[in-house]
Amino acid sequence: MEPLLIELSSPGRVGFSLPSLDVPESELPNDLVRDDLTLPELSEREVVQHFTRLSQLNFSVDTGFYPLGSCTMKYNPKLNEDVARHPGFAQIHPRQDQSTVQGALQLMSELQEYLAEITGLPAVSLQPLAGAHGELTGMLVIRAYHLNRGDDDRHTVLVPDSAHGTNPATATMCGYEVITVRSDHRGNIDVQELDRLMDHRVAGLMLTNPNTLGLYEEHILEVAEIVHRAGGLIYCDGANMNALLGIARPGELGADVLHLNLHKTFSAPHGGGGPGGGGTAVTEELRAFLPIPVVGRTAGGGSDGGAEYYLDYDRPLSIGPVSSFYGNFGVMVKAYAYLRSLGGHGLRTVSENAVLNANYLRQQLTGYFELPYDRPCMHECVFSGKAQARLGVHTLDMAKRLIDLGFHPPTVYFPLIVDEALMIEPTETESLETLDAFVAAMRQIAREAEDAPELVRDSPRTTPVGRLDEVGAARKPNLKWQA
Amino acid sequence: MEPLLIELSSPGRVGFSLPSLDVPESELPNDLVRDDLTLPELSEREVVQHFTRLSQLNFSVDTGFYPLGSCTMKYNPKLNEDVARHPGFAQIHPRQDQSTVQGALQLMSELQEYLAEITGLPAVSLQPLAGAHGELTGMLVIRAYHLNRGDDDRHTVLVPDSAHGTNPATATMCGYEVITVRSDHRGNIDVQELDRLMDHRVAGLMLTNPNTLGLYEEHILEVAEIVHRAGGLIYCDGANMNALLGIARPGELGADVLHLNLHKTFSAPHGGGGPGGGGTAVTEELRAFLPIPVVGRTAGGGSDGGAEYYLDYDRPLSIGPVSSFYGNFGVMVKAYAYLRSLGGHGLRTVSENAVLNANYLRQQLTGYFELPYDRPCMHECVFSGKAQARLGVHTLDMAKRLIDLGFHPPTVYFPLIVDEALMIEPTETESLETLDAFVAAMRQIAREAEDAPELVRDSPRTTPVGRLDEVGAARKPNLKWQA
Amino acid sequence: MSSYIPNTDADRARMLEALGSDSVDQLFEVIPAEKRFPALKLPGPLSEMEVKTLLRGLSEKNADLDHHPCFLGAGAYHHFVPSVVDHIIGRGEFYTAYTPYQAEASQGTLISIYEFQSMVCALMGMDVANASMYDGATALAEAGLMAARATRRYKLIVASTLNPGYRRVLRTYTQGIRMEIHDLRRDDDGRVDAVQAEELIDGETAAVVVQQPNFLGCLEDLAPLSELAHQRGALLVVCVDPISLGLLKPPGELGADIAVGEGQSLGNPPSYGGPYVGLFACRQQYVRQMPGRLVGMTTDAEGRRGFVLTLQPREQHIRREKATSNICTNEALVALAAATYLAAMGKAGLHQVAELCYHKAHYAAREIEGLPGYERVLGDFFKEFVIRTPVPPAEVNKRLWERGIIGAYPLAADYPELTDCLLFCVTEMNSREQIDQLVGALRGIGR
Amino acid sequence: MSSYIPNTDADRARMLEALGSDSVDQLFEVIPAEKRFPALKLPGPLSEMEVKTLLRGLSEKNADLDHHPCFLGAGAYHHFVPSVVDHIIGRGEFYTAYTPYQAEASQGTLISIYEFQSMVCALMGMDVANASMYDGATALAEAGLMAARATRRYKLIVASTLNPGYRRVLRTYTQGIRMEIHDLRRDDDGRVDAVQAEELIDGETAAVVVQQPNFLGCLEDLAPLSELAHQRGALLVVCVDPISLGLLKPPGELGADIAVGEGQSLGNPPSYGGPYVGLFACRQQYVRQMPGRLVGMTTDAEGRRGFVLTLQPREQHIRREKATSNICTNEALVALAAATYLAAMGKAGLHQVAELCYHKAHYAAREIEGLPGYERVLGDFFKEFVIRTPVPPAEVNKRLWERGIIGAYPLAADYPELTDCLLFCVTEMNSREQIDQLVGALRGIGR
Ligand SMILES: Cc1ncc(COP(=O)(O)O)c(C=O)c1O
Ligand SMILES: Cc1ncc(COP(=O)(O)O)c(C=O)c1O
Repeated sequence: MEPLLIELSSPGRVGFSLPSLDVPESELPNDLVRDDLTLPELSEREVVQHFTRLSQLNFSVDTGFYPLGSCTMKYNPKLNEDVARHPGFAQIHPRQDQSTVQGALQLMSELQEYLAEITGLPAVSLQPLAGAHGELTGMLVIRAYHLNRGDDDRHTVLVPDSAHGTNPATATMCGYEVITVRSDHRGNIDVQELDRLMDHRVAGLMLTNPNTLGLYEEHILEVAEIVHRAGGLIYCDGANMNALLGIARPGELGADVLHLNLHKTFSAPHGGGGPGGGGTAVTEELRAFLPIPVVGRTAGGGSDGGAEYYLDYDRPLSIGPVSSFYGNFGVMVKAYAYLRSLGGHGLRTVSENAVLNANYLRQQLTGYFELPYDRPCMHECVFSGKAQARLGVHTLDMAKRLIDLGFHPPTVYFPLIVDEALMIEPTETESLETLDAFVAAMRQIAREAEDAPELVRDSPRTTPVGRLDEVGAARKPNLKWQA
Repeated sequence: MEPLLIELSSPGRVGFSLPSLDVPESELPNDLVRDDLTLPELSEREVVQHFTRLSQLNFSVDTGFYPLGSCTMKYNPKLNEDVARHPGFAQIHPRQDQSTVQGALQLMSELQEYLAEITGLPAVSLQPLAGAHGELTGMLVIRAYHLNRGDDDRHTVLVPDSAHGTNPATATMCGYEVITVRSDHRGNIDVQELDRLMDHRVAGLMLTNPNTLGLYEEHILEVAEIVHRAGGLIYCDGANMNALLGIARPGELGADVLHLNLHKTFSAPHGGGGPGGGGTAVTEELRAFLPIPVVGRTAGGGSDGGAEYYLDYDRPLSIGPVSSFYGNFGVMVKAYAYLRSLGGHGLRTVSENAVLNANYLRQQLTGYFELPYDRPCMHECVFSGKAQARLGVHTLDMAKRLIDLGFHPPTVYFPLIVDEALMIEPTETESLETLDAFVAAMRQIAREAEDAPELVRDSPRTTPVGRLDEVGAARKPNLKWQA
Repeated sequence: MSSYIPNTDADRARMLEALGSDSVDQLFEVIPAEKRFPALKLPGPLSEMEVKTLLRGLSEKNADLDHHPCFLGAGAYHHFVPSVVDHIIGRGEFYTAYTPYQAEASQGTLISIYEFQSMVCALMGMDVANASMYDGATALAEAGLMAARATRRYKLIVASTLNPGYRRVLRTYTQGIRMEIHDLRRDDDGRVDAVQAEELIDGETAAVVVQQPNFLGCLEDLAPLSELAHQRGALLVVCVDPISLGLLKPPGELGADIAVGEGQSLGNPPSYGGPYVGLFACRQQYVRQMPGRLVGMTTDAEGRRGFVLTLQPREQHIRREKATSNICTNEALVALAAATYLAAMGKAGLHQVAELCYHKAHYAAREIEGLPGYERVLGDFFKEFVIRTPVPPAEVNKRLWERGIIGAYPLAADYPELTDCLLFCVTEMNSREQIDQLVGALRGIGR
Repeated sequence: MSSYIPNTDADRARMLEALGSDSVDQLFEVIPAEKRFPALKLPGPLSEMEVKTLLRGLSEKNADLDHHPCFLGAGAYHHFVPSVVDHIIGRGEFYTAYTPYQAEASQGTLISIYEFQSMVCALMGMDVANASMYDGATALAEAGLMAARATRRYKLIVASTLNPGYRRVLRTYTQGIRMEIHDLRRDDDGRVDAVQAEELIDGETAAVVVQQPNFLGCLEDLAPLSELAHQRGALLVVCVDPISLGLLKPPGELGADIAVGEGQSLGNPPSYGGPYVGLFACRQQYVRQMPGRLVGMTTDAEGRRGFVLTLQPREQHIRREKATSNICTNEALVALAAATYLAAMGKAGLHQVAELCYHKAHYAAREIEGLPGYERVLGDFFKEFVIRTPVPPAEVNKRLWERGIIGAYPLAADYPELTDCLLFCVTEMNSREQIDQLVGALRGIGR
């Protein structure tokens, strides 16, 4: 495999070319000057070769099917990449006078509006930098809301056992105690238990809809009713919005706060793990608490020659800013381009196709793998590898076998409430042929689990490295090179 | 391996998004409208996946060492790619009024000057689109020169037996009969034979310096003298200019005409086989014959507000245009950026390092492979695989074995005067470590040729396909898919 | 040392030591001292940042089509290029490789060329297409040479409605060899004169060379020409606009033996005239006479499908002075752009582009003809049309430019009888708003 | 159907048939009819070409730094980005992958993160660095939280010379939990007040939080603070400008236990505030308290080296409400840009950038102080410095903008005592010509 940069480094090599100093030198603060800086030394050619080779070691959406559940690994339109790199977007400074960045502010303002329209929640902050950051923002908004009403006795938050890990982690960061709510036999939140747990000490419920089982919460209106009745609010984790675009508005289903994942639903690429965008939408009631600044628009529309769009900091009830500036602007540009490309009807076809694709996989794999909750799914479906596990072939083994068959594995071992979970999200950008090829591979693996379990357990074989010693890695962590 | 587009196609898929018609329809010329168009039908995602996967099947400079002799596979700076894509360069129409493209014309004018300075030949046409196209241009210029002097009895052209195939092919296209001149035992053109062949019926000599053996023509001044004395001209194939930048000017060594390969020497990438740039430089005497248009500059420097740079068509002795417009402008931008990055001294270091790298390889591999002409080389060195061939391992086998060892093979079986030729051009952009790794691989193969000839003969094994049936391919050509 | 050169002084010292040399200069002693190491008078080196700024500055001295409506065509076209194209040709594995001599290490390039050949054939209705020629003009010239080879005749009858630049390049290419070239005039409708064709095409004729739609935008009637040519043993060479083939009958259906064209429109920006790509296709029987590279499908020892350069004995590196052409490096990356474009647009997309061009051009033509003083001359057309203007064409363009519009192509230099005419081109890139803006401006100018 | 959705009506029909459904709508029957299928009031769909034009238009409404000299810093910087960076992060295999959960299929991302971690450590002189935080502000906030976890103390002493935005984000992050935050004022030189530090830092203090160079550009003296903090069992958290570390002593050498910083300067454009990347490093002993992802080196069964996500039990997906942070998606691609940048610049390059900034900023400062009416306030600095202006800062900026110059950052809102001051930033992107232009303009404005 490709060596590390430091192994490729050779003293005196340079990969940069900088202008020479064109001003007189000044005296350096010698007591503060460092002695040494052990960065690698390589020519430009070597840098490019290294990272190009590294890139080829990756599976990616551009090179194949990547049905990683909960992550919405849809195809990222190349158009978006191009427009986001325009110097008028990339080369503007966040502290420029607002009159000189009206195009950027207009884009943000319109994006706020579009997301409000899609979610049915009228007030939007684009500042959160990823989904979990949106959760933090939203839960702090909920907290501020209660406190502002003088309701300072709410110290707990309810979180379903199927929730994504960021939900309870977020609640903790906001100072809440987490109470876990069970799911029922249909994969819904257990309404009776919810009813029992909900009281005036509960700030709210963190709900995911469709939930992490890929299932629509059948009692969502009732759930919202129960929570609201007790004075709580509904935080809706919108990571799964790819199922609901133009299908239903969370704001009309009882959500008070919802974060979106611009890097999932709105096609901004995942970047190997970010950057994301966690735009957060709230009800009118909660608007005042959103982070500062939000983008505003002057009523007069700047017709007097003044700036039309502006950054609104004058929000005394705001929870404060949650990041350095105004959010991941570059990601917003991509989401904006995507929304303008599709329009309202186009968005609905996105969700329709995402859901149809997932149901097709669900149907085609039923009988080969256990389906813990046997009902139509939304944009993803969750199987259990329990049957195979009984044969000694675990979900992890099957995931690795899929790699050998040319597919990125689904999300595995999540949600936690499904044993040996396999969480498959095809997205709308995959063709029927791809789904069929994936189905064939999965069925083959199910067969192999019976006939040739070793084959599955010993995979992957086609990758530059085999299964890695994770225990060893954690026991004696080697987290950087020794220069 | 990746299927073909047509195999991925499915009726009704679309990968495009076009604006709807915003004007009234007009009647179509129905008798001229085609019935069917069998292009593939794919979504954007599928198109991207297909070509991305294809790309990964290639060896390339960005992913490894590519010592393909005579081709100067140097690293192509990314800067050049970026600047060439600027809308002010890419989005200008060749028929725009010249006053609206002064930046483009200035770039071309300056590039002409720089190339003149480098070659020592003052008049430059950037119009030729590749090396061979420059040869055609240059040989037609030579022809026009003779004819213009009333010297219409010159029907032959001398071409050394070591010459690249484009040389004799070009001479034929210009209506000349080709007479081959032998090389001597030091790899130089045989001066005595030249002297014998040269007379008033010879239009000129097509010489390559350094020649395709990677050797400097030791008698070049004498050769030029012989040719010129008999009224002939020297066409110099400048494909190997990477050896001579700031080292020597062909124009001072007797060349009357020289083409450059912008895609080799001047770092424009090779594009999988083009586009190239074959800028051609000639003596003052031949200037009048260059293709129209060339880029001119007004004496007044446009100071009167008029355009400074212009396309000069008013050249009655010109051979005429050789291509649709003014040459591969995009390639010129890259060459220009490269020249401005390096400057004159930088160019010299390019050639110094290219030549040093080649000599190092020559020295390190001597003893392992036969060196037919044992003297210091210039930017490349040519070995013979004869010794290995005697063991039943041919140069082709060794080339394929190199693929398995991670290297693109050198040029093989060229020049024709070397049996089992291996023509190795490292370029200046490769590091000593890379050269050493390549040396190790070559030595290993030399060893294997003795110890494990099968291993070499059965390679490559690591590629998506093994050696292909070329005979079958030529016997029953399948040159397109059956839709 | 430059960031492009990895080796350091220490590296060089090690290498020199291995060579037993004292200095790099020694390697060049073979060059006479007085010719050695000329001091190049070039501008000094610049850092990356400075080069970027310098080139941005130069590029911004040009008026680009992103910012100006443009009605120029005449051999280079402003068509839409989907974003995917640049992303694909921007893959280092494609653009930093070279001609796929080593098939096993080059299947990516080989397959993409095979697909390019296949799609060019589909587009043109021809049997075989090569891996690319330099551009439209040189493809046309090579077609003339090939027709002569195939027929062993040395006379070409060339329509005066063929791109005048291409006609000139054909003359350049053939100036050293035996080749008679006769111009075939046009009729009043702007199409090849059938009567003169009948006179000129004879038993010595290697080929009749025409363009469809022709340089003046008009749609030729190829059937009679094809019949005539074939009757007399000549080939029919047709030069096409590939975009028009989204809508129009392909040359293969119209009797062409060789079809060529400029492929720039297929996914490539106008780029001030290059890099472009020559499309070149012909009937099966002439395949061994073709210039340029060909990729074919074959198998390896295990029966796996693979692709190779094939029929190489036509080429210069094998046949040298007997090769069908001297071409070596071609326009592979531009061909890849075209292949990507055709894959992305597909059947429906190319059709839609062609229709958009057709309808928009006709709308524009009607609107302009409706203006006082302007007259459309010549016959049916595709996306380009000729307008006689009430003030001199140069003046029209100047005044359009005052409004930020890049005007049309003045025909005076190439067609003296059309001195007061402009050749307009309208594509899918011209919104109705732009067209209306043009029409409004022309109205003002005509007053 | 959209070009982004491959399936056709026929495909959908086949799938519905397999499902035994009549229509796609049926799949959504679980949603109450009255909530189902809201008509979204969004602008209609646009073609690719139209979106391109629309976004070009919006972008061109902004004044960009390619075309305007700029002297703004204050947390976002205009540094040179070598071309290679964008080429690497533009590789589909990198930017269309996600978090490398499946190590065998993600070695490219994993190795690049390991290298990023290694280079951040080298830069900062720290033992371990994570795979990235969202940005500088959130990295700082997480450092505050981590300090509390590590010390089980809940008081932070925060320098008023720390970026005011970061201080606000720290307050936002800690508003729901037990955390006391005390401001530590500055002295007249613009550095942390040593006397007050002595008073505030006590046995309850989790950490002292400072910035180097600080928000006002000044170079703090960290040695006494470090000593003080460590004496009292508190951690030292230092927020750095990574570019300055090309020249200046790393926080690890100055006693930092946790070092954070904004990584935007390392190969990323200012991009109107994001995406940026938070750098986060600490001493070895605190590694299990770290937030965010970590990549470690290990081996496979055959002993081959490989890389994996490690120490995951700190993270939300394993530990849920007990995780060290809720962070999941981070800024991987921006970190990759930083890694590419650091690899390309290397040891010498980063040093040179830092020196260029230093000398240019000092040149500019000297020139400006020399102007009548302008005064430089506060002490030694790196690339940012504070100038008291003779006319109100907003007016200065307005008049600079009239000359096309993007001015400096007004300090009034954050530092009322510096109401008449501007924070200037000068980097390697500012040529002497630009600086002289600025100085000339300021002279005119001061008159
Ligand atoms: C259901 C769910 N919620 C929240 C998140 C957190 O989003 P992010 O990773 O953008 O912080 C994720 C992402 O993995 C998710 O799948
Ligand atoms: C020595 C030599 N001459 C001429 C050529 C022809 O150049 P091009 O391929 O650009 O037409 C080549 C290229 O392969 C060459 O190596």
